[in-house]
Amino acid sequence: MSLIKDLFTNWSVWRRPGYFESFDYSWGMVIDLDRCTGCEACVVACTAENNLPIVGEKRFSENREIKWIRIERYWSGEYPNAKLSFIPMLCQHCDQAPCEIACPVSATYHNQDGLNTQIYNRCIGTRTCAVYCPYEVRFFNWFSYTWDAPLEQQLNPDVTVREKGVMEKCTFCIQRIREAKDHAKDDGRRRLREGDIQPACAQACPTKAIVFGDRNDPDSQVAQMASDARGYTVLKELNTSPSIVYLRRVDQEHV
Amino acid sequence: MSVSVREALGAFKPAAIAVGIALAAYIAGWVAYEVFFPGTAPVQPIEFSHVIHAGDYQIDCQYCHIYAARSTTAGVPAVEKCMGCHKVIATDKPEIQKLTDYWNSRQAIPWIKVHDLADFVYFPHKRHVQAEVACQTCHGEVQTMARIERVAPLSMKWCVGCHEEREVENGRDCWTCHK
Amino acid sequence: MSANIIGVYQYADDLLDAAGRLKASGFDEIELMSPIPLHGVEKVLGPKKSVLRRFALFGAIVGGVGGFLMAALSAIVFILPTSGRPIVPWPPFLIITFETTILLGTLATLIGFFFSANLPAWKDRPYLPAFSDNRFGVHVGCDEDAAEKVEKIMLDAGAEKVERVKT
Amino acid sequence: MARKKNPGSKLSRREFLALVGTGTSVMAGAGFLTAKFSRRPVEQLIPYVVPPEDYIPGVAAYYNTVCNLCPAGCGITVRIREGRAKKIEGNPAHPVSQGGTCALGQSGLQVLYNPDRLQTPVTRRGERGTGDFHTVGWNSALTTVASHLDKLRLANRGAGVGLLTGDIRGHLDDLLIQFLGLMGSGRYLQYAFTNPTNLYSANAASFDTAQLPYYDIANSDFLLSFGADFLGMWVSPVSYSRAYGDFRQGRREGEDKGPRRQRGQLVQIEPRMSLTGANADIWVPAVPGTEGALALGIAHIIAGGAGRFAAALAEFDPPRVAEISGVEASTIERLARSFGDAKAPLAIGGGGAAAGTNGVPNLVAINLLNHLAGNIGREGGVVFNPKPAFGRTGMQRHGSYLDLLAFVEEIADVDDGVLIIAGTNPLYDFPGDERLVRALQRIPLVVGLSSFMDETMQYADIVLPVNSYLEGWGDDAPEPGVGMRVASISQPVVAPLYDTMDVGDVFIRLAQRMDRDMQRAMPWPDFHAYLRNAWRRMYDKRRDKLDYVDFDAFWTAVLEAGVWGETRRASQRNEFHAQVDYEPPVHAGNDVDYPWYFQPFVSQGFFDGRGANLPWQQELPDPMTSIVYGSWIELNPRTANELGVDEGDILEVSSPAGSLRAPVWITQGIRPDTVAMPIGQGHTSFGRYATGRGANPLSILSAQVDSRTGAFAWGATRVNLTPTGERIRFVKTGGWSRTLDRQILGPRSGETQEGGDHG
Amino acid sequence: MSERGQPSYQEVNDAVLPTMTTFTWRYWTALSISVTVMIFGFFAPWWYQLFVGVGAAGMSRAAYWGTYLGNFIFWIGLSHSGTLLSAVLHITQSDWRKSIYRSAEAMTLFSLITAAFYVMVHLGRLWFVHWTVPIPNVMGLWPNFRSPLMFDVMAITTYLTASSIFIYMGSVPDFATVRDNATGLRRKIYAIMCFGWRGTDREWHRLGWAYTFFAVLVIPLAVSVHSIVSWDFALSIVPGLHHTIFAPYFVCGAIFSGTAGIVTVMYFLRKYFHFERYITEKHFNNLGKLLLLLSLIWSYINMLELFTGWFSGSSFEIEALRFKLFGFYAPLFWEMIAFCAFLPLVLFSEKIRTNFRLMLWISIAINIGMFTERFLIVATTQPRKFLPDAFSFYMPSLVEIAITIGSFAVFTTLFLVFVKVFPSMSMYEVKETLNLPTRKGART
Repeated sequence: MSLIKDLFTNWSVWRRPGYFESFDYSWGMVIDLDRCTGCEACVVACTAENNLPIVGEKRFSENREIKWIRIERYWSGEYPNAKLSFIPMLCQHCDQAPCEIACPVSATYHNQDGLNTQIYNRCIGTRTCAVYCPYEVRFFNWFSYTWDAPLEQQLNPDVTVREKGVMEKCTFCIQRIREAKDHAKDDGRRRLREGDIQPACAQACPTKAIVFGDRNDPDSQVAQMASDARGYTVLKELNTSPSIVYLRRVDQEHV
Repeated sequence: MSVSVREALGAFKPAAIAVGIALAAYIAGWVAYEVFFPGTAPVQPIEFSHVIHAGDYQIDCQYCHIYAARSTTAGVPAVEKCMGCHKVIATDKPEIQKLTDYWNSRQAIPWIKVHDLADFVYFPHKRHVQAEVACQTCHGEVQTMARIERVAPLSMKWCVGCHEEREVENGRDCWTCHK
Repeated sequence: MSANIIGVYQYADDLLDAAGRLKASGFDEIELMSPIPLHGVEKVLGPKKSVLRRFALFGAIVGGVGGFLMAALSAIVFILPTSGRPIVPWPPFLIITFETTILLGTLATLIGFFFSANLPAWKDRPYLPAFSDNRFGVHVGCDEDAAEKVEKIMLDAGAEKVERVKT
Repeated sequence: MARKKNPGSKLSRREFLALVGTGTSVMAGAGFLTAKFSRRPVEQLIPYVVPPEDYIPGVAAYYNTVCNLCPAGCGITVRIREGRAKKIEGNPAHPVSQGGTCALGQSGLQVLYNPDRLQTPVTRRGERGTGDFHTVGWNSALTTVASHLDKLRLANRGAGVGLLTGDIRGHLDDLLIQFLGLMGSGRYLQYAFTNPTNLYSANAASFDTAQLPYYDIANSDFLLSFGADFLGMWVSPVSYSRAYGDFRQGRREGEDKGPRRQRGQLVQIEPRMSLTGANADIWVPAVPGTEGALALGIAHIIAGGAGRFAAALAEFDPPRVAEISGVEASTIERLARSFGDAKAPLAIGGGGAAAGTNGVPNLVAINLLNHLAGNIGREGGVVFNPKPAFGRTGMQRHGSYLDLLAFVEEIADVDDGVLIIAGTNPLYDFPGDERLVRALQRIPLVVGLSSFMDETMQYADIVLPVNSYLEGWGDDAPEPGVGMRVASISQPVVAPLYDTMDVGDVFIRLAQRMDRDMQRAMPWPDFHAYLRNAWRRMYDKRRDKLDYVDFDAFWTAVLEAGVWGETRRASQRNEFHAQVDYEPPVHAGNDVDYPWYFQPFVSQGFFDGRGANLPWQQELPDPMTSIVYGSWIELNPRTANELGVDEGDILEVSSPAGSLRAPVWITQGIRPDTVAMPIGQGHTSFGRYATGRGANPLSILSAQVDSRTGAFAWGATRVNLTPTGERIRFVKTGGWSRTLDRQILGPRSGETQEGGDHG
Repeated sequence: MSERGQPSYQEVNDAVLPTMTTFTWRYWTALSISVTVMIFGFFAPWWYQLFVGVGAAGMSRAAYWGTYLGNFIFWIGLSHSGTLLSAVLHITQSDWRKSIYRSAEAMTLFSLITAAFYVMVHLGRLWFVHWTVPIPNVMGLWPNFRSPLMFDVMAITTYLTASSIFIYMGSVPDFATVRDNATGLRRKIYAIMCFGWRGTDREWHRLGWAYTFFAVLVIPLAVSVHSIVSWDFALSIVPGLHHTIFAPYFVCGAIFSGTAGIVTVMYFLRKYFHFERYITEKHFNNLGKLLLLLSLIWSYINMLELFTGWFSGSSFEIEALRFKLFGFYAPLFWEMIAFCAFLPLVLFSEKIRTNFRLMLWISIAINIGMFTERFLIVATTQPRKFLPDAFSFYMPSLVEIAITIGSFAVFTTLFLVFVKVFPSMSMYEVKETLNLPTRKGART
């Protein structure tokens, strides 16, 4: 009953979109494409951190690979003026994520940290979220994957190994965020500080092209870099409000 | 001539009774298993009694479960820890002799996990101990249990209910407990 | 009440005729049985009112309100924001509301039907198998002493045969 | 329950009761069993018998050590949980990696946990090369080797023992020299075809220091790279990638950043677009091997006919250089102007430019550019490293291709020669040259020290399994450094998984099984003790300068940090005294029968092939093509047209030395007269993930060498291509590689997104 | 029913009742074939897929939805024949409906069941499907009613419930007839199934009302069901799916394919159950007209979709369109246009509309076309979304093909069982269309 009362007294609140602006943190990334060299260290780092399976050649050839972060490559021009551009593509943690609405069992939703979550054990595998995702960064466990012994000893105990039929995707290394919060609490801090957290990709990046931080904090590096003139978000016309801002690669034709 | 359902239903009586008996037998078998082999209180390799240790001698939980305040796991005491006392105490008891055998053969005791959370659950003992949640809240009155028994359902609703009651920060966020 | 008399007719207009006469003779417990729905029964036996529509309406309203509340409350009971949409957005929840309206409306109508049609027949009721085929029948429940009168009226109206059934 | 009488049934009462009884018990049993099997399997809690010190389950520990997967020597931090290595990160305190890692470095865990690791010593049973081995104990394996060595030594024929290793630096190197010295042998060679032998040689010729200088890319503002894929796997990829980031966009906020300067510009000169070429502002496809001419052409314009080299440069006017290199004269002039105008220009050479028969002259010509720019020893230029804290420089250690061949053949010629091979796989790296295999076959005893049964180990008589770099002790003085003296320690981060030993331990144990003199000369219980001892000597030398209570404190601090360094810089040198001349490249095969230049390239994931057994690397899309699990041959669309082939068509690639088959990948990033192929696949024996996958381009190379150093010239072969009519579908991640005008790479420059938004 | 040769009540019974009790060798053959195909084509591959994972199907990255969902829409579409049509015609008091509606409704029910099977086949973790059901649970967590998939769950559940009730309630008087003509156990079963129906004036009156209520409730429901199915797709932002026209497009296509399905079933009932006197040219003629109308609407909407996609000038839409019209699956697209837009135009001719055999082939062709449409919706849009680097390709695997074939066997099996359990033609309603036997009538 109190719930019904609550519903009516707070009717306008429940009806107000855009609640995420009041979230504790709003984790975001800035990826400087002028620094990114496409070396793919981030890809392996992510694989190692998040227990991504080794799917094998056959399944890879069927497009069943699982790479939470991948490097997309786009050519422009013809030989000899050909140009190749790289762009790391990972879950954009959209504030208005098309995927979240799709899940019938709320396995994916937006949490207090402004993260687009994926709760593996809740997933029933309708794959709707992946269809709705314009960035193609959600991956499905078409099979239960195994590791040749003793490779399984490397698996990160902080991350669940997903079974067949489960959707997965970049979590911004939630296990690291959780650990950092835990340490902050141990130190008696309420809030995390800039630099407490680095996702595996950002940490591995040899050129430091990936910067991670809290977009809610105006002094943070991400917040400042996001306002760079080169900043843009991919597929902005879809109005998904991604948490990842890319800094355009500088085209310097006249050297 | 007359018509109704009852007469027809009567024809199915033997079938219904047979199905009923079968179902009852099935349920009885199920219940019997739960009664004779309770999953909540399995038989341990050594009849370790918390009544003696935690109850009678009032040994603090964290004296043996040493990691509880520091780590996600509370930690089962190493065999060395047990032997710390039982080299001298109660060495004549058969259960202690079992312990001594493990110690002498340098083997770990294969305790059976009673409070077994699913692999996708992240449960830090540390946070709960530091928040001064009594061990008994989740583990029951351990000091009165001769054999450890799972009292709490350890279901999600139960966890979240407590989080709610205590107004835990982000206590309802899935990623607080799932990994 | 102790006598149950059934009259069997080959023609529908005979049946209605018989029913009219029985009604006129003061018998209230008259049931007509036919292989198809008969029109014009109300003219003979008086108008029928059924509670069916109330069941349907009630079911639909309960379904509608309940459906919306189910959607809204289950969203509030465990708030999981999605896609920047409201927690209780009405357009999608109206779809749920619509579906539950129909669902409960249908189920209530079904219950209403059983309720108002006196089905299922738990107790034995007078009947002849020919009524599902090509014969029409009338059943009158009356006192033992009125039985002969009833049989007479039935036969007068052109009954093929008249039977007394035990229940 | 049971009815007394069942009217419709013909069952007797007894039968009926029996039936009911059976049915009931069967159902009850079924219920019992369902309950049993529907319950989650019991999990056990296994405590330690005696818990290790400082161990908390559920809490991660971090250990610093050194990556050993390429010669760069990056410092890494390994995350350990419950005694198992979980993740490798760059060590932020280490000046080489500065917290970053490369893709290959991340995969180091799969070296440790590789399912195909050798777990026990094995000895050969069948013919050499057949892979027929059986396991033996350490004791018998070591005794066999030790007795053999002992016999030779006592007969004063110890010189017949040779040691062939990969890139070994630091005190292990000293230990091996000592061991061989005690044997009375000087036969010790380090070989890997990726060793920058020509670069050492060219630097020796140009500046009199045979070392790899530190190219200060971060502080340069115009970088002219001749074939050096420094963002790929060239010399020290992590360090240079880090520098590249700063070169482009300055230091990150929050770090100590210098004055914000102009974005650095990168020009990459190479026939096939490498990862660095893809990131360059201008990619200049020059004819393979003519980079030197191009450098001289640029120097010609910069020098403007004046100075010491005027005469030598006179003939390299743009039109002539354009003719040689296939680069337009206007481009050359533009590059020269930009190079000359830049505040801190820098030229580096490597990769294909150094892999021709004229590698050294090419690199000398490139050094000349640096000299003309006056950037030697300056910030943003070529910075020379001080002498390493210990060990020898690469020039002293490395042997060239010809050296290796001579080395092995000499041992084969000795009676009872023994060859010990550790950490190198020349049979994979080698060109299609039968001489090495023939020589190996003649050596009576070949001992291999390896973690994997690779191609070379197939020819060994005894293979001793060694620790992976995450299980053993070691130290390292990275080369190139970062302009100052750096030393790092690698320590075991996990207990050895199998019955394996450090390379150093193997030699100490061998000595202990030999005669008294050897035992006395190598008295340490294990390599760890040796290492600690060596560092104690280092500490004793500097005791006054160092701020530690005693050696133990120093040692603990170094282990904790993983790195120790001194900010000592080398003296600046700006003399350039080499003869400048251009030597045209010589390619094996004439241009009629073999119309295409063949450029194998070191691939990002596999380095020289050693990464091919790591499943993460096999599943890592190639940065340029996104292909995984295979090799390919890169063709310009024009070439493909000419041959009438399409993507995935399999070509027969034949050179004077052999032939192989590879599928076609059509790319805009290669010259029409050149074809390229990645190195790394085509292993015949390297574990389940690598064996029999793709083709090895090195196997069809002619045995061309640099005319001065004898280094293997792997970019100096020509090939012919014949379509086979077969076809495969590439396994890759990428779909289409054009943006179709979609706003993916951002609005065009000069436009902000708000302006370009059409949604 | 025409006066000429009008059957008597008794003849109606005699025409229908034997179809339930006579088992010809033809029936047994058909049943055993369809059961075999169902087991080995549907359940065995499904079991295999449950065992290894959905990877047994041909779906992959980008093409996360495949044949299963295509088939799902197809079967949901097919289900729009019966209940909707029956209800509409009931409300509009079109008497010609009465001889065909029972089998049409059965089609609805069985295609819905088949469609529901596809939802399950599609799921990655079938064993947790109960999480989509709004019931209190130990997690304290409810389904997400904002998801179009939950609309689907609700809609299909409602539709399935309503349809079952609709067909069952309509059959109750006929069950009584069966009861009265049967003996032994069969009689007892039907006695229960008809609830002790006697056909009293009260029962008829209530049934009439209830039936009308059902009809009224079912019509908007049926429209909503396929709209909701279309929203599964249209609520995504996938180019080629994100169209506002999708709901009417789906509904129209659904009725189109459903009506064609009725024609097919009608043909077979008429042929094998000898319902020539009850299913006549009039039925084929009327349904032919309906098919023609629906085909025209369908073509119009299709044109709209293509036109707006092309005219938008958006790179996404144009690429999606290009792939659909000229890509790998283009032959299928043009086959669909031929079968669903052009072929039905011949129905302008009454001669063709009343030619049973031609109508059969046309109806089958239309359903092949509609099946293709559903396949194309999933196969051509998802592999070509937004990022060209992630473009891929979808090709059904053997498991998917087997399950597709098997699902037709599921439907057929259910239908074959149905004709022996239910009177496949509504006896009492057919009787209603006949002249009421009156003494007056007998005299004239």
